[in-house]
Amino acid sequence: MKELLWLIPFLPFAGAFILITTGSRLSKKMVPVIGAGSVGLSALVTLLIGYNFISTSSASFHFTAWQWIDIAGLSPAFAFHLDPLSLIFIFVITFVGFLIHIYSAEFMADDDGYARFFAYLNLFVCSMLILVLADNLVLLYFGWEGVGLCSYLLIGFWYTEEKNGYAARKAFIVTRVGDTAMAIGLFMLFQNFHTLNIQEIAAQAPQLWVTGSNTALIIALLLLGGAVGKSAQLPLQTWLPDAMAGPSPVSALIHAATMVTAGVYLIARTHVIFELAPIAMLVVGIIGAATLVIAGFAALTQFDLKRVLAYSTISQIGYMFLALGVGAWSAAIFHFMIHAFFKALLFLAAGAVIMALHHEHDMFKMGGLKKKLPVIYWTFLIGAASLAALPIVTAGFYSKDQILWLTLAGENGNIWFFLMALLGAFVTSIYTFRMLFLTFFGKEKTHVSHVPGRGMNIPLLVLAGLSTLAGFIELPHSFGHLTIFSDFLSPVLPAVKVQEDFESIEWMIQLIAAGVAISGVYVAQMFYVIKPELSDELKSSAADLHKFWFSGWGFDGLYNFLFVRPFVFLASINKNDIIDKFYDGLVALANLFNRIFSFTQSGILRWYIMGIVIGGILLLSLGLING
Amino acid sequence: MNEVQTVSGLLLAGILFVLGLVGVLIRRNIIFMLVSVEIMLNAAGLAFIVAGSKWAEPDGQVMFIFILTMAASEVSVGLALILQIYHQLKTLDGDAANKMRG
Amino acid sequence: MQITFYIAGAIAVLSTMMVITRFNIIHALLYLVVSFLALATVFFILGAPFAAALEIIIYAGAIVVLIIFVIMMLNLKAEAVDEEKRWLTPQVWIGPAILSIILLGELIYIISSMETTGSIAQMVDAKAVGKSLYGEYILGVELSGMLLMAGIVGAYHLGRQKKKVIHRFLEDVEE
Amino acid sequence: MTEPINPWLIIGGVLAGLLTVAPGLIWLERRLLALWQDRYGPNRAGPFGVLIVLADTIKLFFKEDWIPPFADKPVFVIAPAIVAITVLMSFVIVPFAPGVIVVDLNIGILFFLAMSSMGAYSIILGGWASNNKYALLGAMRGAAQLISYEVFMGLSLMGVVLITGSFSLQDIVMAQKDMWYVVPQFIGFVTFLIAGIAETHRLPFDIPEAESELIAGFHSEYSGMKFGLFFVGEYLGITLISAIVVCLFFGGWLGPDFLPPLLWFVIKTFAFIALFILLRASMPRPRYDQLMEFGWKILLPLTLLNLIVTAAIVLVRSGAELNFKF
Repeated sequence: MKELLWLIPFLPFAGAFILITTGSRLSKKMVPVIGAGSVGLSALVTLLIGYNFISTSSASFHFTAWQWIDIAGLSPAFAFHLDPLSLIFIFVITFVGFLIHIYSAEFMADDDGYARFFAYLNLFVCSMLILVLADNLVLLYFGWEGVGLCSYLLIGFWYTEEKNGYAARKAFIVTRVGDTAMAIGLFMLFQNFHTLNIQEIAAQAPQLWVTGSNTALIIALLLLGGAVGKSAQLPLQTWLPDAMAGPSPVSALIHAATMVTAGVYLIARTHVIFELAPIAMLVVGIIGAATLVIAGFAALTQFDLKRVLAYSTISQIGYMFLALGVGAWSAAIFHFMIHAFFKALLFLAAGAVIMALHHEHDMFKMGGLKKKLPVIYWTFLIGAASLAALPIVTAGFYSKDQILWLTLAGENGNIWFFLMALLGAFVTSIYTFRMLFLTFFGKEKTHVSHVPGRGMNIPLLVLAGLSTLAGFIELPHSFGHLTIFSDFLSPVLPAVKVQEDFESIEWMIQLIAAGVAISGVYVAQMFYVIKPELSDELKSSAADLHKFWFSGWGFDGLYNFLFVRPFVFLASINKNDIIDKFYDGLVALANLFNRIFSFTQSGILRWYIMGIVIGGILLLSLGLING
Repeated sequence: MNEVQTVSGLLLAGILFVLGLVGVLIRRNIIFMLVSVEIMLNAAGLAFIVAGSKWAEPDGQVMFIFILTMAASEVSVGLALILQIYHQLKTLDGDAANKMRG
Repeated sequence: MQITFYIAGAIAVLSTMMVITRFNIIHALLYLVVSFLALATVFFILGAPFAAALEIIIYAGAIVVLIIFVIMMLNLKAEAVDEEKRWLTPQVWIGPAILSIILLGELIYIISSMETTGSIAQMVDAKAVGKSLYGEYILGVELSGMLLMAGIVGAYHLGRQKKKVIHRFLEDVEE
Repeated sequence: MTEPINPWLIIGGVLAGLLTVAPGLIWLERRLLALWQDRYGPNRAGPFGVLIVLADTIKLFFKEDWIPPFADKPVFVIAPAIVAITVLMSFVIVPFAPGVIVVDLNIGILFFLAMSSMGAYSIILGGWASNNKYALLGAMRGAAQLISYEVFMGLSLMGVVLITGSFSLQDIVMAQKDMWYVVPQFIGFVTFLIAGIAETHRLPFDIPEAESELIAGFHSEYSGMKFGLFFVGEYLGITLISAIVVCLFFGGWLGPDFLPPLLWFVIKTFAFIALFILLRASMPRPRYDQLMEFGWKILLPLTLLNLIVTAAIVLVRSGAELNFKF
């Protein structure tokens, strides 16, 4: 069965290839068949392989396609490695990706770049699959950059508008900062291990370094830089809200299944190194905690539906980082999976809403859509509940609760992390339901022009189901202690050690979390349903704070001041390119010679003969003088 | 009775060659240039004949015959070119045929 | 015999000088014929009668006639002579002439400083030339044949004039 | 062989003989033409009208020696001289009888060819110098015709040269003791005769001067003694070609002993002169392109074939081993 492993990334690639080469000639019906079909087939292959993998209870599948590079000891193969961690990732990528593809078939139907869109999507999925299946870090980096390229292409998909191109460039450049750090980290890894094979590194690292070694710390921090860039964490989070310029399915794909989770994957994949550098772990935790709170407050003030979701993504990834930081590896991955389901659901539903309202993004111009778009309302509600982690019925509750619990009870956990996470959960609950109330309740402000069809509803319903049910595979102690997920991951990711004296108070923490979530919903209802004037008052009384949060804590302004302006200034100084002057001189010199020599090419035969004669005389004279 | 010095023959060839060269250099008329080239070729042939005579070998004359055939074909092609040039440029000025100047 | 050689040589040089200085091209060609005849005499004296005969038959008889034929085809008028006069001004010929004189001086110096003590030996008749041609130089003969063939084909192709209109009723016919 | 005769004597004799023969031919031609065309011809002055030649000559001498003002004078004057000079020079190599030859050149035939190619200049230059469009047309035709026919004129002779192994006419005549070359070299003879007629631009190949089209062609502008020189040159040319044909193909002076060799030679030559005149009397003039086509497409391949076959036969008969060294 493992011989089929290569098919998983290859099928989306083949789809992309067909669409790129023949896309303009294909009929409108064939494009989604190829685009979604290739990913669907890939998902099917994933199911087969996954079933085979589990039923044979193998440790890992390995497949080498070909030797890629072989130079000076660096010999990465184009090889795929399947273990429980990557299995979960490819499962999420292919299935959520497939649902998003189906959704896109209807969503993008009127767009001119229909085939182009599916080609990019396929390539995106392919790159992400290569990333998670790579058996060495070089191939992983290849997929990593492929993901970056595709995100650039897709964010700037509607390239005729300048601000979309700007957003795409911003995403590309900001993530490039992280990628550079990661590349340096990879060089250092190679220098230390003389290999970039992940399994070999994982096996050798504990022998090479003692815990707390400086090299490990530096490498871990550099890798973290890459992860931070890709996953839009502090301080490189600024690109993600702008990335909403792309079509909604793209946002769904970026936020849920691919791209931003790549950072989580990278840290989980290289957890061996992080475990050897406790400081790095702490940094990961701090970054996660800070990000989740900051992004949460920023989300509170947004009025663009998709921007709220974008900040919520940053915030949720912050939870994952926090979990990684405290060593709760499987909790992070669990939250990743659940988050993929409900965030894809939310984005797709938001896309449907926006489409229904003539590409209206402003939540304050929406309202009263409960009746008009019932399917979307109910699915959005399920997604929102899951995001807000309403207790018991939602999957989000189980995953987030696990993180909350482990930030306190895990051996690396502390009370500050717990409090931050709790604050984040409260804010999450508020902005989530603020979004829901503003969009679906109240008076109808914009006329609904387009009711989504079956192609968009089915993915929504499937994702809604997953957002509810997927949580029950991992239940906390107080709910029957089901550990299917973490057991599955345990061969790859070590289980977290829980401090003994916290075991007894787990139910208390769950209660607090549930209370926080519900009180958040109540606050949202208070401000936006019962007394809407209250929110305006609050807004005017704390206008500066609102503005600060609205701009995402002023990070864009800060970076603009710190990096962009000086760089533009330098560029404007060097407009005439000082270094080029030397080469301009060379060009001028060549031009001069050209003019001189072309002057001799006068076309007048007698001059040529004259040249021959003079040459002859010179030769003869030389011969006479020397002879 | 044959007491002609080889040097005299070679000098004659040299003088004729230079005269042909002068002709090529100073005349603008392409027919004159062609004629002057013929003079130069002829002078070269003379040098061969002189050398052949010095050693009493036929090789000099053989070379002369080769030069002759070359001159004949050169003249035929050259005249055809002259006809075309005159046809297209309406002049025999060799300098006018510099249309491909860079 | 020696005096004949010098006379013929002098005629050749003089008539060649006349060739390159004439304004009327037919006159120049007549001098050229004289120069060739004088050279043929030189060849004869040098003991190469076969070459002498070929010089007259091919150079004087065929090549020059061909050139005159082409000149007659071009049908040059009296203006051509005036044009030549305009073209051949001192500032045009003085430079090349000086250069050539330098070259000539060098040639003369080189030739006269050579150790060429011998004088002309005996006559080499046509039979010897023919044996040499079709013996050791057979390859050269074949190459010459090819060269002549190429010359014929090239001259035919280049010299052909494309007729634009054959007849006013046949203007549409493309040649 | 007897004592060698003084070369100056021979030169004088040949010159005198030829200069007598040329005007005589004028009379002869007229008489013969008249005979074949069934009319009287010149028959008033002297016996059989012989003195008409004298009358003609006196008339030419006394005509105004006029040079057209638009003509290129030096060339105009030189042109008629060339034809007379080249033809007379060609007689240098003709053996009239054993020992009666001006110079026995070892490249005899080549010399004849060289001179005949020089003769082309008289037509070309005369036509060009006249500065007259008919004259120019005649000159161009003449140039093309002479160059073309010169090629196979030379080639047609080479068969004879091959068999004899010498360029010298004397050797060639001596080699015909047993058999005249007209038998083994019949094709050579025919092509040479045709080429010879063309070279002397006699009817039917008088394209350069075609009276009916070009008004006497290259010599339209000539009068007086200059025209006379062309005229004489033409008859000398006829004589020369006849003499060469006799030498090359009909045994030259060789003949039965009852007549002296010189007489044999003269008789044979006059027979060919008569043939020339007969051709003039009987043949129409071809068109210019027909003439060129006939030359290049029929005569040239024929002479080449003749040359190759002759060479092959000579090679086989000489018994040389056929291993070529390259």
